[in-house]
Amino acid sequence: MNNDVPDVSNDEDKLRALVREHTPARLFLNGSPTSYPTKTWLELRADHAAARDAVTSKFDLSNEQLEEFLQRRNAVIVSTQVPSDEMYLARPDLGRRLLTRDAERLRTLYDVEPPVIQLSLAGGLSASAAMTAGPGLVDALFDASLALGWTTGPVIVVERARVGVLNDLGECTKAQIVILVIGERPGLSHADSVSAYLGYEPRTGHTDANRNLVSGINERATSYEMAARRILGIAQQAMMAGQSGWMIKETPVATLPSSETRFLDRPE
Amino acid sequence: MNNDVPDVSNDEDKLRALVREHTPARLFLNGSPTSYPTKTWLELRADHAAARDAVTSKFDLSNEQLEEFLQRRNAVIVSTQVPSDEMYLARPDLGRRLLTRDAERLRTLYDVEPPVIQLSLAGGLSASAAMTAGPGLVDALFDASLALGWTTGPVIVVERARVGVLNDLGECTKAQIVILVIGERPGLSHADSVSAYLGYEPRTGHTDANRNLVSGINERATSYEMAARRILGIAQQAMMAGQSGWMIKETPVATLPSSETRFLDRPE
Amino acid sequence: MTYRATVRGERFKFPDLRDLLAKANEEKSGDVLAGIGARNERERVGAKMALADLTVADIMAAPLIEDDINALVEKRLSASVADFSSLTLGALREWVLSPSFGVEWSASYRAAFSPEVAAALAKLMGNKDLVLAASRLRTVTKCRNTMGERGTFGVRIQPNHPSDDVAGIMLSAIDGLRHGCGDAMIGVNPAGDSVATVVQIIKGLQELVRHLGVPTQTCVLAHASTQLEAMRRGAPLDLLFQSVAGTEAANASFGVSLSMLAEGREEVLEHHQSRANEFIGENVMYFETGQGSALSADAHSGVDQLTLEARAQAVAAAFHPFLVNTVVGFIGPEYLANARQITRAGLEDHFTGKLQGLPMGCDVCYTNHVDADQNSNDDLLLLLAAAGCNFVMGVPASDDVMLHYQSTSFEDAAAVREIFGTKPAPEFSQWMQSQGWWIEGQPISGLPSASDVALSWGNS
Amino acid sequence: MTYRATVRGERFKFPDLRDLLAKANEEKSGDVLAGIGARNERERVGAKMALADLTVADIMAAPLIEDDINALVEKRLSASVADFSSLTLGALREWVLSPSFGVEWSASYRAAFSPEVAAALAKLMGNKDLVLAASRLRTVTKCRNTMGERGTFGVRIQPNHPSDDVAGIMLSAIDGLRHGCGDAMIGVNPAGDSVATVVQIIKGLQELVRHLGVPTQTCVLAHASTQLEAMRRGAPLDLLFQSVAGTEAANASFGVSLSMLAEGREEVLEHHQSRANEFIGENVMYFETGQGSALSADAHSGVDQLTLEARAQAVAAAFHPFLVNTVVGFIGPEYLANARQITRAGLEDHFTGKLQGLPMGCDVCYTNHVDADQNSNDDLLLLLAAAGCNFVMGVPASDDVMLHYQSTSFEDAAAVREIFGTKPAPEFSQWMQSQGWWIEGQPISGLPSASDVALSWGNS
Ligand code: B12
Ligand code: B12
Repeated sequence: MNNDVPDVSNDEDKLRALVREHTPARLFLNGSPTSYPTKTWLELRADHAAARDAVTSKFDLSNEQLEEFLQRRNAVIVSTQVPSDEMYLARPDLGRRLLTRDAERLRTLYDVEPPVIQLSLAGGLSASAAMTAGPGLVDALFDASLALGWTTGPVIVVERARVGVLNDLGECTKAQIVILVIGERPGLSHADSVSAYLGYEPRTGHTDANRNLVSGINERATSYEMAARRILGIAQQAMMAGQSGWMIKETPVATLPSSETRFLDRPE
Repeated sequence: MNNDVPDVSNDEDKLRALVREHTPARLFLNGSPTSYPTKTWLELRADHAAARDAVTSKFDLSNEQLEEFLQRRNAVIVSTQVPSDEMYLARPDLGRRLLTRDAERLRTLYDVEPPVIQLSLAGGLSASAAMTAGPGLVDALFDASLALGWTTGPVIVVERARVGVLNDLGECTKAQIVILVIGERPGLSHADSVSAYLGYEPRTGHTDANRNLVSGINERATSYEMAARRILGIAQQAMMAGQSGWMIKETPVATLPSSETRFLDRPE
Repeated sequence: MTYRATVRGERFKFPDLRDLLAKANEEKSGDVLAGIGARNERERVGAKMALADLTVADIMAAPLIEDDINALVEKRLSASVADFSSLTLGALREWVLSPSFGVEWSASYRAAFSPEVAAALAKLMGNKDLVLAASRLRTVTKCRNTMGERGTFGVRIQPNHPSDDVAGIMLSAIDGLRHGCGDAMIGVNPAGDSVATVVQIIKGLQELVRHLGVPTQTCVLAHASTQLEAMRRGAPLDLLFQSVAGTEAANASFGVSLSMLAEGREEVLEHHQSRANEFIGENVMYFETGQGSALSADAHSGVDQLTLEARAQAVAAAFHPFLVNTVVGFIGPEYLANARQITRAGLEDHFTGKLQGLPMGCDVCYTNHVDADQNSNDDLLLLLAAAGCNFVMGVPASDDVMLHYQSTSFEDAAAVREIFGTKPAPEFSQWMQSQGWWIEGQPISGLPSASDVALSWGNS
Repeated sequence: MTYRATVRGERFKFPDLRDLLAKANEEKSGDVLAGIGARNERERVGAKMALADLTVADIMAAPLIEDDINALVEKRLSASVADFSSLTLGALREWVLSPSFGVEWSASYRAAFSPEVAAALAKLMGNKDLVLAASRLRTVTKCRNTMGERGTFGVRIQPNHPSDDVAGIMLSAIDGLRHGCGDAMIGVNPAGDSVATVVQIIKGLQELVRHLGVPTQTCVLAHASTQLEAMRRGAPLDLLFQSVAGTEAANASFGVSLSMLAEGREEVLEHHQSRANEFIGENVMYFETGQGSALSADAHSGVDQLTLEARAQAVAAAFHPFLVNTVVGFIGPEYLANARQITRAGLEDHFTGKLQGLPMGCDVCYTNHVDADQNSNDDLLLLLAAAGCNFVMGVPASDDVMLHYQSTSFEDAAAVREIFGTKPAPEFSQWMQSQGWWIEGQPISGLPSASDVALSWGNS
């Protein structure tokens, strides 16, 4: 065993490269064993200040890029019952319910023929992430669905939504699969990831036990095409099983090979 | 020494009586040595809730008793530069300065003949204490000054004041001695004490080093007459010395004998 | 039944036990969100007063929620020698806070506290009382090593990775081991839920542990069903993990049931038979809990989140866990609004868990959307160390790059051990000694070489 | 000179050192009140970054305030072997946080830290770092007993009375002794300022101490000039107390000056000669400080309150004090707005004081007009115990019936000793043993009899 004992090393660069290649985690800090080096401590403080800002970023529909996307996708914009951005964090219960009049609107819109796949987008806990990664992922999901021959409704954008809003979306659209792309809570290292939550025929009363997801989607980590393939892979399994949820396990085929992982340096 | 060792006692009542006679402190709790009995713990929680309420009590000039007092004393009501009750705690600096127009008003009022003693009253950190104990103490100070042949101006009531406002009061009234009766911060056991702070010819630039005070004045602890005697005793010393402040020590003569101390049971 | 109290002349009424328990709880945004919290401090004190006068029997008389957790609790209590049902909670609190209680609890009363009573007692204690009472209670468990002895302080290495890169996970784990962390376990939350990924990570961890000869256990925190499937496909599973909540409905929303957990445990024990020489005990479960999860699943039945946390712990208690972890600030401000509420909740959870006989650890943590920071996190970490917490997390630089929140770091854990003079699990301490990585309990200065690091998990 | 920093692309500018130091401070309402605090977290981080890059020499180059405290500090520093003026604060921080620092500090660097540097270092540390660094530093002092040894935790009994009833004071003191408190001192804040009252209280305390043979020191916290006058009138003075602040002007507003303190100390030392057999050392001063006092006296000169606190400590350091006490939450929300700010300030004050070589204690406390409560007070108490604080207060049920605020109680202090396994001062521990009031460090259960209590201070 003793030949494996790490030694004081002259090849710090090699170690750093190894770390950088494989993980965004802050490793081998080389300070005192019980406190961070000053530089790391300051970085963590700066990153926390930035992450706090990301939480309060607004889901801005008039943002240029987003606007183009919304027009292109012919998006329908609805809202949950959360009355203001300020109350979003405090009222997850209201964030799971569509405004009655918006629910009605959707019902009317979807009265004729329910789509196989319904795509939706929400700011969630990081509006900036949803605005950055959302359009690309939704586009990729759209294209991939098309390629699989699945019909899709117009993209629904839900303001101030929580994951549980899937149920109302399912009730209103009657789609076989509803996918909600939503901003994940911002992390200290980056605040630009979305998750895609998915439900098979979501209905009132469904819980997280009836849902699946793919998390941590952002351009640094994976291509949107690959992410879309994984999500629709799960959708396919759900269709075959006639249900979604914990009993459905993502199949290895769709799993992102770890060699595709890439991490950029943190901005200084 | 060993015969003094306290023993497990059958005369708890005697001990409790001894404590009650001599101090409002919560002694000999008889719980575990490292935690309070449940009853005490609950009492402390209740008292804290009540003390928090006392802090936010308002100095209400339309309060019936206070109104009667203000009329009888022909009181002048002025305010410091603190713009609202809500900002009182956060801005002690403004609480030490009179509003310019109120300062002008006082200057005009006192232009003719400066009094020997100027009495003033403020809510301070416990408006309810100032409203309960303030009028009685000011009346006693008034009567005692009269008896000593000292002239007094009309009582000045200062809204949202700190002790440092003594300087502006001195500048405006030119009184030889300015006395400010002010609500002390509320305690856990009671929230009804005022202090009387006093300055000899207070002027801009004076600090606490130039002031004296008598603290802890309330009806349970002492009569207003006795408190007034102590305060005017200090005033007399200051007049003789031509200055007030730390170099003036209250003389034993005026000291309240401890036998006069009384404590009522805390309300349950 | 209506409960009443008078606080300095003001009268308060509490329509039922649920309401009384909720109003007696310290302020939590989750109870406010659920519409059951006290309206002001006076009402809170009133509720505490009324609660202190109830007897244990009063509390036990009517279950707050009729679900499968009750049956579990009753089974547990009936097996114990509990005889304090006629005590008021106020008197029981005094007993629990008396110096001799720890000893009596160890001998006879470990299984005597229902979750409702444990939670109610916490509501009658200050933070110091919660720390003091818990510091007298120790729960020792065994799997591949021994956790929880007095004088020890364990650390789970949490080497998470945003896309489950096994090499990235190994690098994080090695950095943790270098700091003397990892005695509680090396436990990875996988980003994905595929069985193949889980198999791959478990195998990777086992290779590392075997290669270095670390006397510790590994765990991959996918859904229990995924872990079991991985085990069936040949992954060497040490601990079976599952998040649990305080109501049957909330557990259902997590996709778990009591029977699933019981069967899972049996299956793991059987699997361990095939690796018999690796284990020194039969504590094979790892649970995570945390205030707010039931409400977040809309499955709280109007019961306050501290009581529900204690109920979640009662679920854990039924399966002889190796470790139980309250992930206290994990979800967000809708359940614990700020540092003060997180700190309080951490101390409460630790106390109620210990009182129910659990090997309690705590993920001392906060998210970026809550009003807290690393300073307040430091505070709770130190308070829990004083309270005798069994273990905490070791996350690289406290920054979980997958779960997106901040916990405690390798450096934090090492500092706590120095400040409190505590040590890793005995087997792990011995292993550290034998490695030469440490001199007098401190890692040797400087960095390991890249090739040595790569070698550590047999990847050269 | 202008200082600059860039945080994630955003640029910040700090016009001078005062501004930089203020902006680098953690959030305090007092700095906001003074108009010098950081406007947001990003600016605060920017200031910390710029500060970390300054050298110690940069800090020492231009004094922040030109007053008599500078001269005092320079004298102190010039006598030390300090040789780290070329280090950046970032590097100095790393040294101070390294495991070997405590030993080096004990040997050579106790008197090497200027208050500005000590405060600046605190601004570059998290709460855990403040606790860890301080826990490695011990300052031992002697008067009538020995305070500050590792493994000890002292308690001042604070038996205040709203109208200085000596019997009431004695009863409180006896209850404290019964809990093993009072080794740091029995120290009364008198309600009045008359010399006669002060004489009476000092004599009463001395009688109690002599009668029971307690190896401790007494103190009456009137203005220093009042205490000295009382001593001249025959009161047996053990410790001379004074509140001190961080600027000459603020001290003047307290009615004190450095020369007054120096002369007072000489006078007390002389007085002790006449009672030579009672003393084992020449630490005869007791100081209290606390963030915000200079600003409250409008004498802060635009300097932040942590730096000024460190300057107040530098004043104390010049007079070889027996004990120094930061009364951290005493004044009110205008200086420390809430529990989080009080907690942070308590840990900062303790660290900067220890680093400057002081026997630091802390009155862990809060007023009723601040957003804090006994739970947050418990937290800070436990954190400071972990940090190796020399002593805390013992106030009956934490409720000071004269000063109107809440501190820590006899029970709190006793609990801390149990949790941390610490003991009273050695002479005091021995005395406890010899008394039979305690069995194995716990007071005998039940209450003393009224007549025994009355006898204790010779009042039958
Ligand atoms: C917060 C969180 C939780 C919280 C959720 C409570 C809450 N109100 O948020 C708690 C602690 C309860 C939780 C539990 C679990 N979680 Co979780 N969780 C997260 C986390 C860290 C953030 C989620 C987020 O930001 N959501 C966005 C906001 C806008 O959503 P929201 O509406 O406010 O909250 C909902 C979602 O968070 C959702 N949710 C959270 N976790 C999970 C897991 C599954 C499988 C589903 C369907 C939904 C779900 O539940 C909330 C209420 O509806 C993610 C990691 C990440 N980077 O995203 C992991 C994550 C989503 N969880 C995960 C897992 C595995 C679980 C568990 C199954 C673990 C277990 N073995 O029991 C359980 C049970 C989940 C269930 N079926 O309900 C995995 C999912 C892996 C996958 N691809 O399937 C993730 C990616 C990370 C991980 N490995 O732990 N989780
Ligand atoms: C808070 C307080 C302080 C704070 C004041 C800072 C502040 N912003 O409040 C600090 C810690 C700095 C302080 C210091 C001292 N205090 Co003081 N303090 C108090 C306390 C607890 C509350 C005062 C209060 O509620 N004021 C009401 C509000 C509305 O006033 P404010 O404008 O907000 O604040 C001013 C007053 O508090 C004033 N003040 C506070 N203490 C003293 C003491 C003296 C002698 C004077 C003239 C003014 C003064 O200073 C503040 C700024 O102007 C009282 C006890 C009590 N029950 O009242 C003791 C008390 C007033 N202090 C007392 C003493 C002795 C002192 C010291 C002299 C102790 C010493 N040996 O150094 C010092 C120096 C005082 C000075 N000359 O400046 C005694 C006075 C005894 C007497 N009858 O003369 C009291 C009664 C209690 C005690 N024994 O400690 N104190």
